[in-house]
Order: sequence, then C-alpha cells, then structure tokens
Amino acid sequence: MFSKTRSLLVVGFLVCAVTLIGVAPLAQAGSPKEIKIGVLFPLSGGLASTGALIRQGAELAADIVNDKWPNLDIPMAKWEGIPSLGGAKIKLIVMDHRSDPARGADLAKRLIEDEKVVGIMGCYNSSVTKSVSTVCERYGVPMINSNSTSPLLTRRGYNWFWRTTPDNITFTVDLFKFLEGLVEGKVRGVGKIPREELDDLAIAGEETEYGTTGAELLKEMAPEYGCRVVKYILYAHESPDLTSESQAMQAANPDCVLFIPYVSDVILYMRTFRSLRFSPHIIWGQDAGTVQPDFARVLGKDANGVITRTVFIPEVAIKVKPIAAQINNVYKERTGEDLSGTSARAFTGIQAWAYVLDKAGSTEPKAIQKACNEIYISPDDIIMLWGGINFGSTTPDEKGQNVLGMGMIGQWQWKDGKNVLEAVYPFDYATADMIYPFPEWE
Amino acid sequence: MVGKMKAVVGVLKDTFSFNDLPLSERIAFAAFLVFVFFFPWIVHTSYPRVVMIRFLLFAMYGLGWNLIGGYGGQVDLGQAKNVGFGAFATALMITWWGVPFWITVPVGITVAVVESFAVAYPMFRLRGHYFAIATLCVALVWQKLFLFWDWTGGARGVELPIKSAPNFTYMQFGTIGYHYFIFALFMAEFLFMNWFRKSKMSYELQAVRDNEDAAASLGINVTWTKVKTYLITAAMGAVGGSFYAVYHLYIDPRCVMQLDLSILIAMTAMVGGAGSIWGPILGAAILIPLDMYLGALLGGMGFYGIDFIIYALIIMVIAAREPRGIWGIIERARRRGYVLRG
Amino acid sequence: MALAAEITASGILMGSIFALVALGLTLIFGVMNVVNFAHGEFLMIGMYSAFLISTFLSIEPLVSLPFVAVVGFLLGIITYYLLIRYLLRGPMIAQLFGTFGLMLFLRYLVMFILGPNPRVLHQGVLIGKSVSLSWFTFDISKLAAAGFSILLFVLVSWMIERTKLGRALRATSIDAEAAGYMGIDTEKMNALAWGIGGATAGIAGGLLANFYYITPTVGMLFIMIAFATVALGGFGSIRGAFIAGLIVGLIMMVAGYYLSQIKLAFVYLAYFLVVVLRPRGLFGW
Amino acid sequence: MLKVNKIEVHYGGVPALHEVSFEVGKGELVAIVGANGAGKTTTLKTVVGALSPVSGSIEFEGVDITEKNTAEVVRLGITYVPEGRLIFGPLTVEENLLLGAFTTSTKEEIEERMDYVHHLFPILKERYKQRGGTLSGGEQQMLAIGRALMSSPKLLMLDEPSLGLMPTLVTEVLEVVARLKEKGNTILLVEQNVREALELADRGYVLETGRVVLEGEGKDLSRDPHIKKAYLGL
Amino acid sequence: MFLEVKNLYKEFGGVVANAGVSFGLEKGEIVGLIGPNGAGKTTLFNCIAGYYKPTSGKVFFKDKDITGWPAHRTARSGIGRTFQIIRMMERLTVEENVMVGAFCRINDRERARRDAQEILELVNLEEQANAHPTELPIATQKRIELARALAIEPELLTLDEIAAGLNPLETIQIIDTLRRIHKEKNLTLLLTEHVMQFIMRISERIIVMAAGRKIAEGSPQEVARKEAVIKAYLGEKYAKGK
Repeated sequence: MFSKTRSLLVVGFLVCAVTLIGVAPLAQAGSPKEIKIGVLFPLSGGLASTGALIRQGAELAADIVNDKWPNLDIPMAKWEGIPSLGGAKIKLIVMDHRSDPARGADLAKRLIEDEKVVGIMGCYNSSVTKSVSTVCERYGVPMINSNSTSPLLTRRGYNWFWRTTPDNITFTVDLFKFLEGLVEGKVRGVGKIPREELDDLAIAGEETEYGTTGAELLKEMAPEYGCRVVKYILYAHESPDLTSESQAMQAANPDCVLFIPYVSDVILYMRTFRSLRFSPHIIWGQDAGTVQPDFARVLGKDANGVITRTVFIPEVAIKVKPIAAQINNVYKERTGEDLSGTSARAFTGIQAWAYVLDKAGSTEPKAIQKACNEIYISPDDIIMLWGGINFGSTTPDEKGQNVLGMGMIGQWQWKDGKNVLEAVYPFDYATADMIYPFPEWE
Repeated sequence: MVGKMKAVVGVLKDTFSFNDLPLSERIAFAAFLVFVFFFPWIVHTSYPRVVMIRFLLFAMYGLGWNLIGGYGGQVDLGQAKNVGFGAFATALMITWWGVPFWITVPVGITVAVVESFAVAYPMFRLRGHYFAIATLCVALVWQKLFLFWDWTGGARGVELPIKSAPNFTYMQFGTIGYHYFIFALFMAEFLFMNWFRKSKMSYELQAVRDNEDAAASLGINVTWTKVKTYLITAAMGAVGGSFYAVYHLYIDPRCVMQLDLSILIAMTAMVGGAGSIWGPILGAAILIPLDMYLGALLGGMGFYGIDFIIYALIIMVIAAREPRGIWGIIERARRRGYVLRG
Repeated sequence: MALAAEITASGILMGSIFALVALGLTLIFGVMNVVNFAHGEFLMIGMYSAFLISTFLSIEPLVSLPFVAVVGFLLGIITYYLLIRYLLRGPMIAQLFGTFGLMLFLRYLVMFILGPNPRVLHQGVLIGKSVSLSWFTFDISKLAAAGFSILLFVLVSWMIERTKLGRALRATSIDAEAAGYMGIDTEKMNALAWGIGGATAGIAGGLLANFYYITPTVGMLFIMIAFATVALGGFGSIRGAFIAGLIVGLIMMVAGYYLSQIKLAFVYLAYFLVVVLRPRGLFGW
Repeated sequence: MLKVNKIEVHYGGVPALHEVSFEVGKGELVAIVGANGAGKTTTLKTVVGALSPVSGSIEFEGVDITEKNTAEVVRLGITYVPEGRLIFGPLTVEENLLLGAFTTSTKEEIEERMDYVHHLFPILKERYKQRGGTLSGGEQQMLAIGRALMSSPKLLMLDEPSLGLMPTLVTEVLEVVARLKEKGNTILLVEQNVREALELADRGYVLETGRVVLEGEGKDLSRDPHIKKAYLGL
Repeated sequence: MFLEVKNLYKEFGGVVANAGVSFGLEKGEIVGLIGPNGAGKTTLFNCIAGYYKPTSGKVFFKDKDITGWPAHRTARSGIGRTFQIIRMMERLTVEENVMVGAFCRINDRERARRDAQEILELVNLEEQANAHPTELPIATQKRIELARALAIEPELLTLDEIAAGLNPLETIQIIDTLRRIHKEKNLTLLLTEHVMQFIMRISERIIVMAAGRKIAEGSPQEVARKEAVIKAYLGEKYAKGK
C-alpha cells in the first residue's frame, strides 16, 4: 500500500497548482459609468523610468477628462466623463509588459477578455506594440498607439491600429530640413553655416527595433539631402561600455552625430564623449533617450547644446499655446517636472481615446473603429503644435497614421543651473538662439 | 519479424503504461489531465486560459530540459537557443514561402539538433560551472548573431501573416484551439518521457550523471550518452519554439532567445524537482501562474518591482529550503517511510 | 599605429575595470564553488551607496569608498547567513537559482525604494577630468578605477596566499570538512569570503559611480561580462580573473570598434574557444 | 579526561549510535574496534563536534562539549585525524602543517611544534615545499598525523590510520602510534587491524551496530573468544 | 594468453608511473598484484580497462589488441572492474545500480531486473535491493560494486583493493564469495590488495610491482620469501611473523 503522507502530498500539490491556475480574476461588474482602457507599458527593467513618464502623462489626461477643471481652457476639462456616453468616466488599467512581446500579448488578452476594456493604448517598445496590435487585430479591438515611432507599424494594413504620434520618417525629414535651414541661415541666432561643416554624418542606433529602423532611415535619406554617412554604427543593446564605439565615431571625424538611443545608452555616450574630448558640431538624438527629463537632469551641464527631436517643448507651449502651458503647469505640480515628448505623447494618446469615444457614442468596437477612421481633433484642443489628429493616410500602404502630426527639434540649454529645452525647429517657433556648434568640452 | 512486433508492443506498453507508479500518483495525474482537458469549459475568462497555455508550454520545455538537466545532471542554461531555432524556422518559412506549419517543425528540429551536435562534443569536455557558463555563452552568441543578421529580421523580428482562424495549415486558432494544440504537444512529450524514464537509456543516463567512471566501467559510452540526450532536449526545445511562433505570431531574438528564458526553463524543472517526471510539471504549475498573476495584478500598481520582489522571495525560499525541489519533499517522505518500515 | 595604441589603451583600461568587477565573483567561487548571479546587484548597490553617501553627506566620492566597502562587506555577510548557508546544502543548480532569485530581489528592492530613474555623480575630484596624451585621452576616473583594480588584486592575492587567514580560506575551499578538523570555523570563513567578495564589488561600484550612470538595472550589464571573465580565467583563480579581464577588455574594444553589435558575441565565443582547449579556463585548477 | 555518556546519534533520521558510553583517561591509548558500519567513525565525529547527538553528553576535562562545534572542540585540545587522511592536496607540506597549528597563535610555539614533527617524521622535512597531493600514501598519513600534532592536542583521535597502506607502512604507522603513546599523548584509536590495535591499546571498546558490546583491557580483549570469532575469523 | 600486457609505459607529464610492465594471465587464473603505495598498480589497471591511454606498449585481451580502447569498449569486450575509491550511482537503488550493469548485454528491462536480482543473491545483497547505496556501510558498498561489475558478465574481473577497510572476518567472507563466483562464472580474476591475509589466501599467483616495474612473480609462498619483496613491501615484521 502507498503511504498516506505521500498520496496526500501528491494530490495536494496538484490540486494547489491547478487551482492556482484556475483562479479566475473576479471579473468586476464595472459600473456602466465607467469605460476601461487598457494601458500597456514597460514598468520594470531598463525602461522602467520611461514607463513611469508615460504613466504620469496618461493618468493626467484621464483625470482631466473625468473631473472638472475650471482653470483649464481645453474642452475636455469641462467634460466630467465622456459626454456622448452619459458622462461615463475613463478608467485606465495599467499593466507592465516588461518589454516582452509575449507578455504584452498575454496581458492584452487579459485586458480585452477579462477586464473587458473597450480598447488598448500602448506600448512604447515597437516590438511589443507589434505583438499587442496583432492580438487586437485578431480580437477586433481598437488600439491607439501614442509612443512607438517605427514606420512599419502603420504599414501592415491593420484595421484596428491607429497612431497619434508622427513616425520616424517625419522626424528624419525634419532633421534634414533643419540642417538645410542651418545652411540657409534660417536658424535663430546662427548665421549661415557652410554646408561642409554639416554634411558628414555619424549614425549610432541601438540594436533594437526602434534603433535599427531609425538608423536605417537616416542612412537611406542622407544622400537625398546631400549628406554623407561617414560612420554607421548599430551598437549592442545592454552594453557595459561604449568607449570603442565613441572612438570609432571620433576617428571618422563627423560633423553631426545622430543618435537613435534609449536613455541609459545616450548618457553613457555623452560621458564617454566628454572623456574623449570629442565635440562634433551637432549632436542630435531621435527622441526616446535625449528627450527625457532624466537625460537633462543626470547629465546637467554636459547636456548643454544637445539637440533632440521631440513633439512637445514647454517653452513653446508657454509662448504659443496657452492650454499646453496650463496643462504643463498641472503636470509640473503633480510630478515636479515639465511635460516631455514622452509624457506629452501619452497624454495626447489618452486624449485621442476620449475624443474617439465621444465621437463614437458607443463602446461597440465597430463604432469605435468608425470613429477612429473619421475623427478630427482640432489643433486648438490638443497640447501639441500639430495640425490636429486625423488618421487619414498619406501613402497607399499606410493605414491609421495621424497625418496632421508634426515634429519639432529642441535644444538643451544650460541656464541658471538647470537645463531648459528650447525650440529651434520649426524655425517660426524658435524660443531661443541656437547654440552652434556644440560647445567644446572644458 | 515476431521479435520486432514484440519490441514495438513493448515500447507502446512502456509509453502508455503507468503501472509502476503508486496509485496516488496515477489518480492525481488522471485528475490533472481531466482538469486540463476540460479547463476551457470550466473557466470562461481569457487570462487563466492564457496562463494555462503558458503553463503547458513551460511544462513541455521543462520536460525536455529535464532530460539533460535532471536525468543527465548537466546544468544546461542555453535551452533558449533551441527554442529560438524552432521559432525562427517556423516563422521564417511561413512568412517567406508559406510553408505549412507541420513541415517547418521538423526543419526547426533539424537545425537545433545539427547545431547542438556541432557544439556538443567540445561542450561535454567541460564540467560543472564551466559547462553551465559555456551553454549560456553559446546561446547568447546565437542570440547576438540572430540580431545581427538581416535575413532573420534582426532586431526588427518576424511577424507571421495572420490567417482567419481556425487554420490547420498554419495552426492559428482562438485561445481554446491553442489550448488543445499545446495540450496535445504536451501529452506527446509527456508520453515520450514516460517511455524514456523506463528505458535502458534513462538508466544509462542516470548512471552517467551519478558517476561517469563507474558508468564507463559498465560499458556505457559516457560522452555519446550525454550527446544523445542533449540532442533530444534540443529537439524538444525546438518544438516548443515552433509553437511559440504560431501562437504569438511575432518573434524576435530578444524574446525567444534570451537568457531569462533559458533560466526560467531550467528553473521550472528545478523548482518542481529535477530528475523526476512530475518535477517540471509541478515546477511550471507553481512558477508560471505565480509569475503571470503577480505581474498582472501587481505589475501595474505603480510600486515598481513589487511583483518581482515577491516572486524572487519565493524562488529564494524554495532554493534554500527545498534544494531538491517540491518533488524532493515527496520523495523524502517516501524514503522515510521506507527506512522506518525496512 | 595611433589607432592600435588607442584601442589597446582603452582595452587595458576597461579590462582592468572588468577584472575589478569580477574579483569578488571569483573569490566567492574559489572558496565555496558558488556562482553568484547577484554579483551585478552587489555592484549596483555599491554604486548607489557611493552616490547616496557622497550626495547626502556632501563628501568626495573617493572618501566614501571605505564606507561603500563596509556596505558591500555587510551585504555579503548578510547574504551568506540568510541565504547562501542554506543553498550550500543543495546541488549546484539550486545555488544558481537561489542567487538568481537574490539578483531579482535586490534589483527590484532598490527600484522599489529609490525609483527607476537613472542618477549620476556630479561632484568629485575625478569626475569629468582627463589627461591628454598625443594619441589618447585618458579619463581620470577610469584611470583611477584601473589603478584601484591593480591595487585590490595585489592586496587580495597577498591576503589569500601569504596570510594565515588566506591559508584558512584556501583550506576551506579545498576541503571544508578537513579544514573544520584543523579548528577553522568554516562557517566564518565562508561568511568572510562573501564579505570580502561583497566589499570588492562595493568598491568596484564606488569607482564605477564616478563615470557610469546608476540605475537599479545596471548590474545586468556587467554580470554576463563578469561571468565570462571569471570562467575564462578559471573559476577561483585570482590571477586568472585579472588576465581574463584584460583579454575581455581588449576583445570588447577591438570588436566594438569594428562590429559593435556583436562585440559581446566575440567575448562569449572567446570563452567557448578557450575552455574547449583548456576545460578549466586559463588558470583554473 | 574524555567522558562520553550515553550518546544517541542519528544519521538523516536513521539511528546510528545507541547509548554509547566510554571514557579515555589522561595518557591512555584507547582503541575502538568493530565491523564496518558499526558506528566507529560516527563516534569520533560526534566527539569532535562534526555530528551532534540527539541525547547524551560528552565531557572533556570537565567541560561539557556536547553542543560545541568543531572549531571550538579543536580549540579545547581535541584533534581528529579523519579516515582517508584528507590532506590539502594543492597546498604544500609546510602549509598543511601550518594549518594544523591554526588554533596556535604564537610564533615560538609553532616553530617548536614544527621541530618536533620534523624530528618525528624526517621525511616531511625533505618534502617541505612539495604539494601535499604529490606525496605517497604513507607520507600523506605521516603528514596527517604530523599536522594533527601541530596543534599540540591533549587528545588525539586517529581514524583508521593504516587504511590502504602497504604492510611495511602499516607496521610503521602503528609504531608511530606506540611512540606517541610512550611520549605521554592521550590517543583514541579506531583500527581495522583489530589484533594489532588491541595489543597496542591500554583499553578497548567493541562497537556492534551502534552499541558498545564489550570493553576491557586491550590484551584481554584480543584474546576474547567473541572477538576472535567475530573479527579475526579464527 | 588470455590477457597479455607487453612492455607497458605510462607517463604523466614526465612522471613515470609504469615503466615497461609485462605479464600475462591464463584463462581462469586468480592473480594478485601487490606493491608499495605509488608502485603504479592502479595506473596499470586503468591502462588495461581503458581509463588511461598507455604512453607505449600493448595490451592484448583474448588475442585482440585493445590498447587505447575507451573504457566502455573494454567493458563490452569482457573486462569488468571495481574501483579503489568506491563509485556508486547514489541516486539509483542498489538493484538499479546492478541493472545498469546488466544493460550492457541486454536491452530488455525485465530481464535486466531478473539478472540483477540473481546477482544480488549471489553476493548476499538481496535484502538491500531497494536501498540507496550511500545509506549502507562501506563493506556492503564494496559488494555492490562487485555485483555491478559481475552484471556485465565479464570474463576478466579486475578488483582494486576490494578488501581495504574490511576487518579479518569480512575479508574471509569476501574471499568465499569471490571463490564461489570464480567457480560458477568461470572468471579470471586480477586483484590488487594491501591486506596480506586476503591476497595470500586467494591468489594462485602473485605479481609484485615497485616503482612502476615488475620486480617479482610467482606463487604466494615464493613471493613472500623473496628478499626484494620483503624489503620493498612486506617489511621484516611480516616476514618474521610468517
């Protein structure tokens, strides 16, 4: 006969294990006055600080939609919920996908089927955005993406995927237009720069979906604008040291160094550049790394003169967009920091969701899909300098991209003991004289 | 001819028979099978189903790893590379040429087995930690290469074309379909393991694990035994990878070939109890739901890393209190019973 | 020519820093055959302690090094008594996972307490200063780290090979049972090895903080390099770790210059090739 | 000097010793004999603190050492030469000997002891800088005993010192034991060479399946008919 | 010749362990191999069984040249062995340990189990069949090693210090067992041992080695009288005692 302990243990363990799996999350019977939106971001690992920014931006937008904000001159501040849905509140269900596409997909299923969200917003990492959007496409659930800029995402013919932010093509074109502007003397505070001082480019992209596609795009487009790529580096993700990459760039003697980095890498690059006394004329970053408050805070004076593409610059907001300035102030009260490209885009993403829901007047996926395809949000309603939000399409193979988006270029300038992001492009919106060339290291 | 028939019958009997196991284990396992089989009809919410699929996938990974790591005693921390080979073979062949899923599986297995064979002989010159780090290094080299190469999609990854479900050529279903798909794969591997654990090879492998010199003195080719097992393990990893590709429909080297995956696979077997057929299943049944529910319930709460902290504490407690895994508790109880009676 | 010199110089510089990071790992392994997955997190905690001590007490980061060493030492000892002691009873694989759990635990505990945002030291005599030669600009903080690395290696080898304590440590590592019969308290020796290992990791972190950014996940960038370094040199060999560190540094620099994406693959490949020829690493026994 | 009182020891839950009691007086050579698995090594390991008894007590020079760990027991003056010698192979003969003196702190004492050991085993002086692992079996046994003597133990416990040695060396090692006894050392000896051990010993104990079944003067025991039948096969 | 060792040399990085050893065994013989610690006996065993590759020289088994064959191949060709330091498969039961040996010849699990049970009876271990070897005393473990080696049905069995650590009675018991097996299985035995009661009683012929060479050979009585053997190995006391 078998011993009692043993059989008890065996049965006990299997039962425990199996019930653990079987524990169904108590599907909360959400009040009809609540609309759930699933939000997926990296909140652990190397991108946790970025995820934190996105979260703050998204939550602020939801709060502005849900509550009355008499001091904000933006329509949705007066809404107290989605008007066309009887004032239903938006509830964000935030989850951490840990930068893992599989986990993102699994969590998306949880959000869609168990949490019964009406749609999803996310996911920052382009790779996770891909897998999550695939799930949404299969389930027929709308997904609005606010922070991934890989051009491929809107070129897959998906029917349930929309993106508010401009993609890397727009940003790359902006960069070259900006460089041309420098040559033509259009940039505030800088005279005409000889083309020879600007046409040798070094490109350094992090070896991820975002970095690789960004770098390739730059490389492809450079010749069209009369630039030469003298050094092209895709550098190892999670690299403990970037000295030799920096040396390789220095040896190529470029005029402009163009980064497509996440934040930790570009901090390391800047420190290495300083130790090598390497100062090209222009150091430009493709948003993600260089735009974050962490970048400026951590590098301090060393960030002075770094140029970054972005979609939101507080200084511009203060000068030309009063509502943006107001919202920036609210955000600053909450977090102690200005809105950045990252958090402002997340804010706009949730805002777009709110407008879409309002337009749809229903939480039916089909209605939302229709609303998404037809939506137009006026530039006066949003904090960006964009021409508004409309998911049309500029090219036949593109679907769901906001065609009214616009990029900006800002420059970190060290003023009174802190870094301020000043706009240098579009030229009309310039908020300060540009620092050119990138200052020599002390 | 008759001899051959007899041999086949013997193999079949070994594969499907559980008579040598105690009644309690058989009952528990039968209950488990019934539960898993009817799971999608018991539980109507999606996430538990997703967790169940992930559990079955990792139980399968764990069963495969258990061959080399449990029965063979070789700490292999590079199983992710085989998962990657399987996943990429399937994903690339389907996207490029529209090859049906079931043809891509043997290709993935072949790639994994050929690669494993190529590195196995040098690898098995190494012992203990040197071996563990070497497997880890080889797997990482492949990951870096897959990221570097263009034809694999590099860091951009591979997206499989979406078909209208259910589709048996490209194996795309709804959650329930995938549940039975992975359940079938799991059962196939489980039955193989049931045959294996009783086979001559299993005894030889365990002899090699416990003492190589003694094993050699009994006519066992030590290296070849290890290599053989390593290849079978590789093949099993590749099958799991192929499933992963058609299940998630997106892969990149960072998600299918990463270090964490290798470690998690080995950990499922270790936590459950390496070297027993139940170990990996128990381990996956504990770790996967734990990980998934902690992540889903606490991950978005805004306390950074709280889910990891709890998860890590549980792993540490298991490793410290039960170094032989959960199955170790049961075995110990059993042995104590034996000693006291005998 | 100048290029070769430049790459070699930075290879040696970074190599000795990698060696410094690996020192504690090889020490702990040498005494008790445990590979510590959490070593990178020890380093990270060293970096944070240096940052916190020198920021909040507004003292020079170099002055904070002794405190950082103490923090590392205590961390090692606590780890030993609360976790490793129990892991030692189990098979190698349980040890790997136990320390893997510790790695996750420490990493996310720090993230939980201090938040995920990166930090950097701004004030300090070493920070941001360089010495320029005609062919190469040396970052002083890296130079100092390399110098400390050599110093620590000499110190630790001296301690292990020449002192009574070192002899006892080695005896414990060869045969703990026999060492016990000599009247050596092997528990204390193990704890001491973890303490020293933790202290060296702490010092390494304190030095890295002078030129590296600090995040809760920074340990993960170094741990695989440290593994490869220790294994390449031969587990437990202190001299081996230093030489292997230099080799890894040089490979990383040369490969990084030409093929950055797969520079780590070259390091792993180098380990694989070396152990295929010498199954116990360069200096392993 | 050493008083073991009714100790009960379990190995992984299985009882290995039952109420084992014995005594060793100052200057005595006491032998413990018994079949394989009778619990001889277990007894010695329990005395030195490597195993702890479930019940019973161990007293050394009036101090209760039942709960003390090995390091503390060794410090009190009990040294154990384990079965199979356990030489530190990668360390030199010198380092092995110095480790034997781990609990001694003064330089003079160490030097004095070292001279004594060299006097006792001149071969160790010749091999001073050689690695322990390269010595032959007999030399290793000398080294193990010499290493134990380095701590100037009050009680020396030898576990099968003649195991695996060739006949000439067996003789030699037993002679060394005899010589140590003459010099006034207190020794507890476990030996498989039952006859030789009992003839050398002042007193002896016979262990069978974890119990003391016989005790008495060494010479008497060696002539005991039970011993002759059960251990000598006569 | 059943087993023939011809002029065997084995060096380890300059240290010569075997320096030109030659001897032969006839089928069915029991031969003892004695010599001081470090004389190279174990090395010789390892060279015959394929654990080491001889530096030069040849080993013939049943007229086949087996020099340099790997261990598993010599085992399959009929050379069984035990180890000086016990090597158990500690996570397998005693019966399974022996079954692994039986698997050398047969593939069928049930037959292997039956064979193992028979052999365990032969060495009086049937009671311990389901125990784990490490729970048992050394003497028993030595018998398990013997049973395991027997399970491959060797024609030549080499036993390395199988009586070390056994008391005189246990030594007598193992001699009985070995004699019985020798007769029943028609084995050829080659043994090394330091316990003289054992080696002198069981061996039909004795080979003496010292410093890597064969220094004497003959019947136990002849060998025990040889001056060189007494000096290098047995010692005056033993010679007198005889």
